Amino acid sequence: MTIRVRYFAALREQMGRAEEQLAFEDLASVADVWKAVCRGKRLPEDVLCAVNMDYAGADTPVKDGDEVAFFPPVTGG
Amino acid sequence: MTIRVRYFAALREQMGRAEEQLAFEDLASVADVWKAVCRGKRLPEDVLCAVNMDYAGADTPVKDGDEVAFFPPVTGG
Amino acid sequence: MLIEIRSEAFDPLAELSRYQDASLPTARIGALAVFIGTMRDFNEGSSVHKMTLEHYAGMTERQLQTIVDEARNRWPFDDALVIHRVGELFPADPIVLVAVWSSHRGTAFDACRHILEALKHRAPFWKKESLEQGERWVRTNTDGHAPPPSP
Amino acid sequence: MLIEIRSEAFDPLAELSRYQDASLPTARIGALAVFIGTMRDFNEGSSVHKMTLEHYAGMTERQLQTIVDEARNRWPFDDALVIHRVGELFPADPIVLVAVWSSHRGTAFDACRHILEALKHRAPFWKKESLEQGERWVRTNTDGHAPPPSP
Repeated sequence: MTIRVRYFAALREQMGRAEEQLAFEDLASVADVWKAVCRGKRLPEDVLCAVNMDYAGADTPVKDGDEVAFFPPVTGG
Repeated sequence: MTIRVRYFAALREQMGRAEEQLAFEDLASVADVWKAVCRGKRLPEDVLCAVNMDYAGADTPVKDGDEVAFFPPVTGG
Repeated sequence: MLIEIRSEAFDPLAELSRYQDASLPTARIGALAVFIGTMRDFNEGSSVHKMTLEHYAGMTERQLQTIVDEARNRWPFDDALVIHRVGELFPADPIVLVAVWSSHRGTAFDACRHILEALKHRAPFWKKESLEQGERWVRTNTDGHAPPPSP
Repeated sequence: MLIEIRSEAFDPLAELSRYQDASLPTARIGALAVFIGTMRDFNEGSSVHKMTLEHYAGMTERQLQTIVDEARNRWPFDDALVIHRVGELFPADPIVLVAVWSSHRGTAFDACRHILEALKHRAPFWKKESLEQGERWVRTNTDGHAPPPSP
């Protein structure tokens, strides 16, 4: 399966990249995606997640072709 | 003593005049002014009063030279 | 702070631009809340082709100043602009503009809404509507906090 | 209903005029509530000479549409206009415009304020401030319901 992972704002700078493609077989949830990109670390509480541009939780399931995004609390307006 | 009495909106039309000068000796309050102009009738609850352009009640005292106004509920904005 | 009674039609957005450009350090303020009320061509089931707004000159300005001062004591905003029409109005004519500038959005919204409600309840203006069947005085204001009941 | 993300400076009052003149039967509507947020030249005690607004293109539009739809279900207003800047901003540049037209003033105020608060909490925008000492990401939004604590 392939997952497009995107990072925004301060998290993008911390990760040193805006996006990447993951090709693993065993990514069941958003938490799994985070672990895959962060060498096994747990998803911090102050990182927000979206799957296909809708807000998602750590246990939201992911499937082949999904776009998963991680970002800090939003500060628009 | 002389009191300038003014009427606005529907009340002005009912009274048939926009203002008048009262010259009586015994006008102690807004209620007295109303009785003087309305032949002894009591001040109705839905008539608002002002003395010198500040909202007033029936028992607000009046003195020589005051401007007393009577009008219906306001409907601006 | 500017409070004006106008006897001629006015363009609220143009007035806002002009006031802001002339007197406000917008880079220090951050938030602007605005209300604009416009004459409608119907009310209580009747079509209205003209409205006459009467006011108590002198008392109106005095009451509006008190209302704006009270609001500013309660919500310390930076500036406010209030313009209200009197005279003969036609459908789509602006009736009232209330604008509040503040460094905080909550303050701007609260003060703007408060000034509008206080104006409607305390400023001595009266609306008379011209209908096909004749004229009628508007008797009371609608409630500002909830939508009117469905027809 | 129009929701736009702009990468160039915009004039909120001119946009409002244009939108209203082009698409709205103002004689049937009566009430317009507006919020305009502007970039300030200071924040949390530092002077800010530039701001960069990043957004998640696609998700932003989707979230804003959901927010406006939700608000309209709760407060059945007539129309709304939402414009938000992204890119490089300088002090006094408008950041956000939220306008709601309704036949009822309470509805216009409630929906306008709700859309603004929901936008601040859910639309994926991020502000980075340029100070003399360097850059910093804004970490959280201020509360919209009460004034910030005195300095």
